[in-house]
Amino acid sequence: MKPSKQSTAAGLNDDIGEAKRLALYRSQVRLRDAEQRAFDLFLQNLVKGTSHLSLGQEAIAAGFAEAMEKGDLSFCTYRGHAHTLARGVSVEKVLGELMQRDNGLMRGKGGSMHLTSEEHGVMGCYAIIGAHLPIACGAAWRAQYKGHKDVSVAFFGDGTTNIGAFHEALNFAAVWKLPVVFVCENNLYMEYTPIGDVTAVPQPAADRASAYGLERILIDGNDADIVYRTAQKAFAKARAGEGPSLIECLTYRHSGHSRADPAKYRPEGELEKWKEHDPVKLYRERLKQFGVKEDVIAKIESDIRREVDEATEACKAAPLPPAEILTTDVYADGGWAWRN
Amino acid sequence: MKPSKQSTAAGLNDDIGEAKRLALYRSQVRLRDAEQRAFDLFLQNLVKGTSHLSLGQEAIAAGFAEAMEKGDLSFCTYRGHAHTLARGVSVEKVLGELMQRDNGLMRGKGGSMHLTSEEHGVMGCYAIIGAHLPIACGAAWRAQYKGHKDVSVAFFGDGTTNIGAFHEALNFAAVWKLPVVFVCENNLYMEYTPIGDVTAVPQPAADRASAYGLERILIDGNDADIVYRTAQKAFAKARAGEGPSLIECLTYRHSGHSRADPAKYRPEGELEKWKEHDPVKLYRERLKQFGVKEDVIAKIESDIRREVDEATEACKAAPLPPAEILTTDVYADGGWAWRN
Amino acid sequence: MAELTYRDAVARGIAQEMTRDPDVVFLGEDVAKAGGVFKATVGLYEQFGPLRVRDTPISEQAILGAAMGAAMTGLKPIAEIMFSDFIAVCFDYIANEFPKSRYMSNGQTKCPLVVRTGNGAGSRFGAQHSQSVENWCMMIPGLKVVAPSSPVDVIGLLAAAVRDPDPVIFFEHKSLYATKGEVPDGEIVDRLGTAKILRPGKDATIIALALMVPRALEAADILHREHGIDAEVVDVRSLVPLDTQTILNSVGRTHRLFTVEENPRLCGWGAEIVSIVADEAFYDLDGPPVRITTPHIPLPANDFLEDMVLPTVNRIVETVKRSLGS
Amino acid sequence: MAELTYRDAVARGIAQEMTRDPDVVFLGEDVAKAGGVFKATVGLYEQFGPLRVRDTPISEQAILGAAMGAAMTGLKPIAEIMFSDFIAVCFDYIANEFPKSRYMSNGQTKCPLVVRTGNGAGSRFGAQHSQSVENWCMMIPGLKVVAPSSPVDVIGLLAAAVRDPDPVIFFEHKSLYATKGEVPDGEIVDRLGTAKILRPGKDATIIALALMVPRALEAADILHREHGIDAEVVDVRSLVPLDTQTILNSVGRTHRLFTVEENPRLCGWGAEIVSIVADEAFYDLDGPPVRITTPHIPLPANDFLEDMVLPTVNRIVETVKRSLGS
Ligand SMILES: Cc1ncc(C[n+]2csc(CCOP(=O)(O)OP(=O)(O)O)c2C)c(N)n1
Ligand SMILES: Cc1ncc(C[n+]2csc(CCOP(=O)(O)OP(=O)(O)O)c2C)c(N)n1
Ligand SMILES: [Mg+2]
Ligand SMILES: [Mg+2]
Repeated sequence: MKPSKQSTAAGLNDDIGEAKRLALYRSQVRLRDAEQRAFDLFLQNLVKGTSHLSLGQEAIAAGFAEAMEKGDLSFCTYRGHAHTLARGVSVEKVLGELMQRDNGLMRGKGGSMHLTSEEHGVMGCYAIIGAHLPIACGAAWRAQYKGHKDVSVAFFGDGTTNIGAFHEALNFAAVWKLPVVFVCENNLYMEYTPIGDVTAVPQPAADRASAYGLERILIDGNDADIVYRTAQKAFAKARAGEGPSLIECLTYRHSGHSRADPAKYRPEGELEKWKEHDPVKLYRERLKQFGVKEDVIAKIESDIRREVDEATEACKAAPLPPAEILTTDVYADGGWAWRN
Repeated sequence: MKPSKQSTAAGLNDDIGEAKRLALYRSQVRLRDAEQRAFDLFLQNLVKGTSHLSLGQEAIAAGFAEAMEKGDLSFCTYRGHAHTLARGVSVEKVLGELMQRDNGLMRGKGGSMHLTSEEHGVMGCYAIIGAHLPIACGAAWRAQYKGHKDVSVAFFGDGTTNIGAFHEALNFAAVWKLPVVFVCENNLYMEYTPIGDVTAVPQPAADRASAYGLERILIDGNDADIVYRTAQKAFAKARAGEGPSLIECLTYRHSGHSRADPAKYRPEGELEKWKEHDPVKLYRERLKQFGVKEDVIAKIESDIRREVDEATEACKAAPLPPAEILTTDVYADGGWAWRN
Repeated sequence: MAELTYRDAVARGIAQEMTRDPDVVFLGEDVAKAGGVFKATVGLYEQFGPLRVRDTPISEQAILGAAMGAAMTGLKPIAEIMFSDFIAVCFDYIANEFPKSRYMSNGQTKCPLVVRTGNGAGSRFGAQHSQSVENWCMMIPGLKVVAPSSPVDVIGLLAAAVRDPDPVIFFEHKSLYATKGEVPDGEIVDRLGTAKILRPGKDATIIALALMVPRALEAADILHREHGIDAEVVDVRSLVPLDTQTILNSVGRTHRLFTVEENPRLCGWGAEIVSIVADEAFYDLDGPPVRITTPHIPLPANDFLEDMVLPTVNRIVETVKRSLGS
Repeated sequence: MAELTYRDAVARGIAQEMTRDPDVVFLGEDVAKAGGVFKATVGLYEQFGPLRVRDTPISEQAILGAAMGAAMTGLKPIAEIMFSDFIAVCFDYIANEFPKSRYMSNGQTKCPLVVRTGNGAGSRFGAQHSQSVENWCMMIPGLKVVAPSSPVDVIGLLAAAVRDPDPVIFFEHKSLYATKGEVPDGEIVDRLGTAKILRPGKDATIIALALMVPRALEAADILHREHGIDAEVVDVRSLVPLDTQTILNSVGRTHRLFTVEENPRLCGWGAEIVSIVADEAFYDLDGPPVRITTPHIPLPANDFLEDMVLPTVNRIVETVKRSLGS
């Protein structure tokens, strides 16, 4: 768990290490490109239903996922593409689900808001605000009860801090000292309303940590290194049996809330300001500071491009799901029979 | 609103004044005797259903009610007899409801957990934990919207601070700057479980005030003077348009949670310790310190005794409600027709 | 007379009532400055100002609780719950508070409020954003429950709901927002508890609600044109109060009953209507009453699966045809 | 064989399953050290210890959410919701999370849990603590819903529920806790989805659930003794899965159907059963199917009013007698 300290070309103290750092960049570029592609496909009318992009918020998904070990569990929201991809789910399976094809992660049955890949530790994306925070507590309770060492992580937005389930989950986790980490991605808005207009404290999560006996943690969510280090600390605490953490990550979404939203409610210049603090751009510069060569970076980028392109083609070619799946898997016997 | 300062026989600085002080005592004795009688009637099998006594917690109900003006609104829990009486509802109507007679406050339709007397500002007792906190916000919103000067007050227990509605109401009230006062009566237990076993912070309400941008207020809830002064301050703030307050009052219930509960879960000596800090006893001594004569006190006590005795007789003699009321007042037209 | 979308009818209905009565106030998530996520309340904030049209936190319990407290004390709030599925997070107010306070208080407590909510499938939003949950409310004593199928009914029934002294849950169908209809000028006020016969017929009664109404009408046309079956189509509009007389009279004439329900089958409103008709008009029935419903499963996101699962025009036609043995 | 109360059967059923499977855990408010407010779980904390039997804060959403997360990842939780009315404060888990996760995930997510809850009237607790809310759950696709009427069924169906791989909502009737019945020694495991004919008869089928079962049986006795009507009494036991075959077969023999429901009328389980029978066994019916329900009103606290409002033995007798024209 202890990060190895390495010296770099620039002489910077590198507690993270080049391998991890490249992985963090790779992951962020992958999330960025895959979601950019999702947006393009939406413009081509190939993405059905709704979809909620994390463009601009990639450092959080990448930083936490890179700090997780196999077996750690992610519980996400409708804005869950990035977290799902970051745990290693293929771009094809995610885009396939957005396009509601048979090759999608859930063969089109769940849709973009409910990405789930238990084999990757993605325990579902939840579309009712706050619902998954108590659910993550339950998974953590299982780990505690069984003596497993995995951590459950719940990701959610700033707006989610105002719903009752947030409060119940935080108190419950603290009282039972559960190995669960609550990650608030504060992107300044609920759907279209600024979080400050509807919240009693300036920092919706951090300013409430003390209400659950927890440390106040507020970080730059656009810096993957900071996110990664913070995640590591919280996971170590959880694995040591010292209970939950609540982490507020400051960030910004570049696009609207969902595909229907042109985000006209933003004050002028806000997006531009945040784009200067773009996590992918920032991290590319970071790599260079640490002496990573341009061709290494370019190779990562082109590899990702290829993965996303291939995934896109595979999805376009993929069939629709067969009609039979309409009534499968309502119950554990595979069917839907509510009567004899 | 400014308390008049008077000098007393003992030379104490009396910011409350004798009239108010006698009223505070009178109210506490009345709540005590009425509820003691409710308990006796329960032992005689004359109280039906459940009932939740506030024996030991009278200073809170009395202190707040004495600080309220006509038009201020109380929203209470199933443990609401004391608050209802304190707003001036007759003992007969309350006991009548507990006995589910036709002379009861709601003619037996609501029962002991739902006492309501809108003409006295008792806007209902609510039996689902936390439900009335948002409702009180709504009443306060009406006052704000209409420019009325009344304050809405929600009373609830320590255990209630862990349910989602508490969190939503507090945030909502703070954001909208509503003239509402949240009063947590911390009697150390939810039903049978000590509050400390299930709460992440030592003071379930006070330690959470900051999560809503509010001042931390923790007071001795067994001292009616302290309660009264705290209430006055919070009401003044609300009326001035400066928003909500959250007040945690430390207290203890002398009896079990409800009539079914012998309260065996208490550690030995706890009840005895708190009985030494009995609000009625304490306040009787306070009166004497302020030079009130024993015969004045005795007269108050015997007047109350008479009211309670007469109420008891009236209730015993009261008929059951007529069967017709079974289907009245489901809808505003007075009836229950869901079809033509 | 003008053509109006169902979506715009919502804003017009609210505006009509807010203009009439200064005690009508409106709150919900993103409803004010942004005009609502379905754009059904655009312009109200500008017209009525920030004190009457208010954005809230994501706190559905606070929204409904606050609406109730305001209603109890003199306002006539309209509260929006963005998607009807979210009624599940504030169901205590729907099930235990709104509908019981008047009764428990022996008539003291009033609760004149309206909860508007986007109901139903068709947007490929998946299982947690597409449900038809009107039966979640119909089954609770003390509520009134309304679900209009056309722009003019949106205005008229919304006005009736706002003026009604009881709590009304008002289901707007998301897949109808873009549909259009003729709407007369001036004030429109309808009556709760009244079903409408939209197409008279003599061979069968088809009862439908919301999005199922245009489908039932289309099915009736096909049944008539292609199969010589003359079906009467009743838009039930108001589940509570329920206009049982119109239904029973219709069945008395046609002798056959079909319900078309978008909700999953078990305990849907159609079951209630069938049980009333089977009890009170048993001897009028010439054959089994049949319910056409969404099967009892969660809703899939995929568009063609979603289209399969809801009652279709074709399923209505086939079911009626087969049942009538033609 | 021993006589056991329905209350003690709950603890015995839980203990049986906790002994069998270390993954069975139990949580709820005041359930552990205090043994539950209905004293239905006394002794479990002592027997299974503080890691398996846990007291929670007053946080129903956390209770059900935690149960779900634990169930998804390998435990078999039993969660108590003290009074079934409180399902309204955690209804999102019941309506949107438990029942949809497996479907939405295309079969990946499992949810083997049991929610036990005290249901029903008779304790004079008033409108917010006395409801029969089994239809709140029956109407949700993806749940299973059980409501036993006797101690032996409590144990057997609870065991079946715990062993079932799907989410089961288990309704215990508060007014049955004190009732007694013979219970065999040793392990008892029943099957969900099976109704029981408790009294065979040939003149009418009376279908009842939970507290209404003993009333239906008593009514059948009176009908037989005093009116020569031989009624078959079916304890439906499991609303989902629903044993429609037993019901349809019974009606096929008796030709008349009565349901006895404690829930308020609209959209009760009886409506669903009537709609199934009216559709699939219409020509078996010799007369209208009749529902005997609590009227569609909130529940009064007063004892004699509460006794009036629930279906009584007398109301069942009179309704069946009148309908059969005797
Ligand atoms: C209970 C509930 N209420 C409302 C919504 C509608 N809704 C979906 S996303 C959203 C905003 C959430 O904001 P935040 O938590 O900040 O997350 P973000 O979308 O910014 O990532 C809202 C209100 C919902 N899905 N569930
Ligand atoms: C939502 C909900 N959950 C549980 C209960 C059952 N219940 C009634 S009173 C109570 C304890 C409340 O404790 P507290 O808030 O401290 O108030 P107190 O009774 O001590 O005055 C509980 C759990 C309820 N009425 N509503
Ligand atoms: Mg946000
Ligand atoms: Mg308490």
